[in-house]
Amino acid sequence: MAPVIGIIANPVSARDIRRVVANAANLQIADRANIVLRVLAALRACGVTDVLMMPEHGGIGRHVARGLSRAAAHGEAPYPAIHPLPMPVTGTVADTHRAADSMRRAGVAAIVVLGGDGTHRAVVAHCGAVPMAGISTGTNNAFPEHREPTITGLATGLAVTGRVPEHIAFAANKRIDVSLDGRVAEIALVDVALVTERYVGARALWKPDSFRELFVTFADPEVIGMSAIAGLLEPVTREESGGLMVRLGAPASGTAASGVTVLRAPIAPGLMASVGVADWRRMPAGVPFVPEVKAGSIALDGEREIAFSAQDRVSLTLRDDAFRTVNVGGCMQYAAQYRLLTGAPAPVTAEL
Amino acid sequence: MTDNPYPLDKADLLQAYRTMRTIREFEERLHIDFAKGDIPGFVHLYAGEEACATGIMMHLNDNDRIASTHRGHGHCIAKGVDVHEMMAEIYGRSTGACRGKGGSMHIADLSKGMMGANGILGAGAPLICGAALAAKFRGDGGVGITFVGDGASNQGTFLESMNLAAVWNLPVVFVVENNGYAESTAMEWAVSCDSYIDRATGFGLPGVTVDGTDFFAVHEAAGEIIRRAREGGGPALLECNMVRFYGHFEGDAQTYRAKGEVESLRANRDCIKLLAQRLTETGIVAPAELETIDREVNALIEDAVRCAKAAPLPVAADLLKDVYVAY
Amino acid sequence: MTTLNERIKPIVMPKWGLSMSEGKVTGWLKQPGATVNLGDDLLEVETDKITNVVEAGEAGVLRRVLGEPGTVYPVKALIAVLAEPDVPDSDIDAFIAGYAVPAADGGEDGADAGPRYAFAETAAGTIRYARRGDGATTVLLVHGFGGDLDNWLFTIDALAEGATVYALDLPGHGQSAKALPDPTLTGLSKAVRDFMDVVGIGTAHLVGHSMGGAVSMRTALDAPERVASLSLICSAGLGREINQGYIAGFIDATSRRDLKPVLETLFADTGLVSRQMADDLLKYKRLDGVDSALRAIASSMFGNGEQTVILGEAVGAATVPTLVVWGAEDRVIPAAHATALGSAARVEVVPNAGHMVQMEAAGTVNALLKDHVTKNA
Amino acid sequence: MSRKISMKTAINEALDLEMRRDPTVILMGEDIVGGTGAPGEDDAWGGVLGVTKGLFAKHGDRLLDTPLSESAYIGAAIGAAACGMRPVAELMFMDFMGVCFDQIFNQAAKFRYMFGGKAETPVVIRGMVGAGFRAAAQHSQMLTPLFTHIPGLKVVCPSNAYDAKGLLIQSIRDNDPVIFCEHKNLYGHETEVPAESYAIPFGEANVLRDGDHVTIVSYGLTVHRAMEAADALARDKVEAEVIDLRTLSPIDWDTIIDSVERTGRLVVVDEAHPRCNLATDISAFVAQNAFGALKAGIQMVTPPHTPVPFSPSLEDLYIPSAEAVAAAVRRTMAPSPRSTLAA
Repeated sequence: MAPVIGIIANPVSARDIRRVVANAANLQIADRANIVLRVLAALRACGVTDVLMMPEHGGIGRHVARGLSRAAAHGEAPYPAIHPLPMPVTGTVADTHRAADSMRRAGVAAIVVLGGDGTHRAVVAHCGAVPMAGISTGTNNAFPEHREPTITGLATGLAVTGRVPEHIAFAANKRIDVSLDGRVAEIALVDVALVTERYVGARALWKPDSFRELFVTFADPEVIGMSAIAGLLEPVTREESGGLMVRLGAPASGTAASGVTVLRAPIAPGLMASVGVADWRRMPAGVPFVPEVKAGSIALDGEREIAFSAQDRVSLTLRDDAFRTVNVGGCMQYAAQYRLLTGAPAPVTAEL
Repeated sequence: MTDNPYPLDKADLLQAYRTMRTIREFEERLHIDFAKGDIPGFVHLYAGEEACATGIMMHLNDNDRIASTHRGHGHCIAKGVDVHEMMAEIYGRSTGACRGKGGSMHIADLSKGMMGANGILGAGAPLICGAALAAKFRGDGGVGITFVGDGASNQGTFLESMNLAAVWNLPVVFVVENNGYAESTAMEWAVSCDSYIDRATGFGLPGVTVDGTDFFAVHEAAGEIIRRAREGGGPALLECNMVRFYGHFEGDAQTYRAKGEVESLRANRDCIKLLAQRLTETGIVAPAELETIDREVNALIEDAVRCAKAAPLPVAADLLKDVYVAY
Repeated sequence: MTTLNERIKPIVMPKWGLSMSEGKVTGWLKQPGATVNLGDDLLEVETDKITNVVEAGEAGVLRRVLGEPGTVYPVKALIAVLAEPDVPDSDIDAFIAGYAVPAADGGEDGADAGPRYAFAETAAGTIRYARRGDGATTVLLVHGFGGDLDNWLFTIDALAEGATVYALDLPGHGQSAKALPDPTLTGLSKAVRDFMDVVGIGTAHLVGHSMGGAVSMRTALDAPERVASLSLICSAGLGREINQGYIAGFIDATSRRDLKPVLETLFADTGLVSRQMADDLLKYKRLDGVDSALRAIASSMFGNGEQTVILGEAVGAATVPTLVVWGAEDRVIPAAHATALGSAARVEVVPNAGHMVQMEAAGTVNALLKDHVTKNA
Repeated sequence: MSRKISMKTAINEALDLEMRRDPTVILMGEDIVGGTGAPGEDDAWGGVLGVTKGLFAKHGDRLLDTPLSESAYIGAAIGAAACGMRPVAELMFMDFMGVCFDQIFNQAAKFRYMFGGKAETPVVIRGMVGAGFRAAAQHSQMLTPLFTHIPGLKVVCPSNAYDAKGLLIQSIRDNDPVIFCEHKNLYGHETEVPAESYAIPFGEANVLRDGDHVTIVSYGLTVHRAMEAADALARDKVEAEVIDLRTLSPIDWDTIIDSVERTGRLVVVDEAHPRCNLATDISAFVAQNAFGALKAGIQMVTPPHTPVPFSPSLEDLYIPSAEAVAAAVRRTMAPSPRSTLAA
């Protein structure tokens, strides 16, 4: 039997205020379902026969089921069998947490995630050592790479069936742990921003005046969001140890005398903002940092999640090797080099 | 002394709390009095959904128009309709907002920009397109907000109105108050494309989903959407995910809901409790200040009920009045 | 071709006013063989506007009656023949056989060929008017409150036989501009003079009916050099009394049912009020601006239930030759006002006629007007 | 200044004059400009039969073409009316009201009453009515009774160009919602119409012909059938009084009753489907209020209880004819059992 794959497709990502304040995209439910079908087709082509799927009420599962039944009516079997996880649906992030947890305990070989940075973060918080293959269907998407989902599915299939060596098939990733009063309360995959707004509100960040501090696991000038600020200052790769920390200030004070530089950065899709930058430096792994901001809210991967006051003790620690992802590029290069897709897939023993 | 972390000053925060409390108290009181048989007809209660009406309406002035639904008490109160007149209307009195001619489902006050609760689901959407068109012709920056439940969002009027608003680029905000139930039918079953945002996208409107039990989330998102509309950015859709504490109408046994659902919602997703918690934990507002508001609201509703009960009923001559302006 | 026998006088369907093309004989008041004197009532003719009596224009014996009661004939169709008793029947038969009905708006009558109405752009706005005849003397007909130039339906062609006759719609009336810069008597009089300036009338014999009489008096007082004579028919401005019920009723009526009884006040014979008369007035009254114009004029001239401008004494003192004609049964302005000018005017009170005496007793009034104009030419 | 113009031109003129007079008057409807967004001329159609042609050139953006979306734009017209505008919305064929009737009868008609007199909804909904255009069952109906049934609506149906202009101007100035029914077969009919603005008050029937023998009541196209019948009857010395209702709600009961009390006979001609139409309504009212004056049973002349057929041979049978009206009059003139008894 073949390895089992988990799929977590978030139906409610990419619905936030950035569609109004920054013309961000909306990926329709039918499109998300089509992505799942594309991934399923690629997985099946690699020999995956069974997939666990997070149930949801957003309609993705219903569209996918239509695709499956249509294929069955044709007498084709292009897809693996789908097994919805037996769990209640709340329509909140708790569903993702619970699904990732269940899939980990069920021993899936990898979890394919459809969502934005927030969805991926929720999976990482509960998937333990299970590698994740991310597909961007969210707003900000600094973490999941932009790629045709069929390829992500293919790479995942090749990786979990053991045809790509593990050291090539999977990559290690960094994360930042956010501790409140000494306890890890949240994590971030890309960035942690401290802003002065002390309410979560519509979650997204689009008012640079409130930005104060930024901590990133990697700084890539090609990505969107808060980490773009760091990426445009001093690039840090996903692979190297440690990240970057940036002190931000109001751009109005961006005069020569104040020592603040004004940076124009794409902080959300279509939204170029002037951000005042006071200074920045490398953030070494494993060292807790206490932010200077005493009260405000903590935004994780671009969304306000936690409001805190002067009474709360906040610290941030970057961790290398925090979780694993499928190295899609590496898998496909390997597949090409070794002509992995030239014959019929060899049957593989299930690991469940 | 703590500085205010919120986008509203303290007076506005207290006003938001007062509005939400007033809606809640109004509805809770109707729930009790209806069960006693004091109230004719039928009523649909907004309890649990207060953050939505309040968070949106705080961005509006009397020049902005709203078209409400059958579950309209909350919208009325948040838009500034007089609570005494509302209560008198629900009691069918001549002192009511509609002089006893409309009842719970038709409370309106055009002077406040409230174009009426509506007994026909989805009917408000075309009307608000007209209100927005009028505002556009006048050039007064007015916007129109139409509320629709998750059920009525399936009405052709609602869908046609999104198209018309987009074609005419009207300053309209379509608010879907998604409480999960169309009367007794689950939204998941009844809405084909599973997403209001996708429907809006289909008409070229941006759509935003917020947690409708979080006052600040609604307030912030609505603020941006309304500002966009005022600035000529065109129509948009706002979906507020919220919870209904009572049945579709009073007397609904709600056997279609899961056991413990309502109790759990009241414990964990009560928008007023959540707001009170935020306000007090940040030290902006002292618990005693909220208690004072609670008492005042309680007294207001008590007085509204007392006045309504004491008010005269419409008389025979009123039967024939106001069918036409002139006939 | 029959030679013209001057002793045979045809009675033809009359043309009353400018729009009449046919008329219905409703009944003969003289029987065949009867002797007819000048001015005798011959028959009744009904048009779409009004029913009226055709009077004998000449004397003789009614030798033939051709017009069948209940039948509609074109204007100028032969409906009877008048002749002395000694004219042979054969001549009369030959005359009838040879009579050709001219086309209703035939080219043989030059005056009929032109436009029915004309418009003048004056300081008082657009003024509609009609012009008939081309005699040396000029007559200007001024209608009353709520009226228009068609009030002179039976007058204008009769006077045009010996004069150039103008009839106008006062501002706020008929098809003239409805905006009234000045709704007072002075303002209306000024509009009349503006009109005279534009169409090039230096001096005219003014014939005014009702309020138009007051307008004419005002004009004679303000610009005596432009008024050769005054003819005042049931005129306002000669006494206080006026039927306020008529004025208010006329202004307020919006339906035929309301308006018809009001219009009946105008005639001694209420049967003369036709559906068309009421409909035409309603069409006029519905025009934008008419209601406010009428109300403004009424409040200026007939406020508080009585006439506010009395000009009798002033006109009496002036030297302008004046004729006063009244219908004895006038129910709008009492015929008693006819004597207001005392010996300064010739006064004729016509029996069996009401406020619209110029229509109800057209022959009599036309003869009086012609006489007055001719004498003072 | 008065001249002969068609009803179509008269309607266009009324809209033009009112738009000039009052900046809150706006027009909306499907193809009322015509060609919006299409690559050809801007003002291509001016309405499907050209009724609004030329108004776009004069009033520009105050004419709004709409998507084919009656419930949205009729509702929008009503909403705008409740917010201080005076929209005139064209429902191309009144038959299309099926898809937007809620906005008309549950919203516009009820606002004032339901809101305790605090709302005014001065909207006009214009549309074509009537058969005779070979337009078949869904584009030919005389649906006036559906509207007269609803309190809060005013219903107008002119029979000629003069009335059309004055009644439309009144409709626009009126502060209640007005359904303005234009008979498509009268668009080309010409009458004398003043160039100026004028308003014909509602609730005042027009007596087109006086007569003492029988009262014929009608509206719209069948008024002309009634007049033809009256002319034919006059040749037989039967003088019919012909009443053109002009407005169906309000309706001029006084004129009808006054006339019937004089003539003692009533024929009602209605192009609407025969059940619960204006004919039945008027007959019932007269029977209840002037029974003593009646010398004969009331006659109703209506189409049969069928949809409007397509084939000319059938449609011609469907529409009430002058002959049918004259025959109905003759039935009322026949000795009635009552007069036989009296004799």
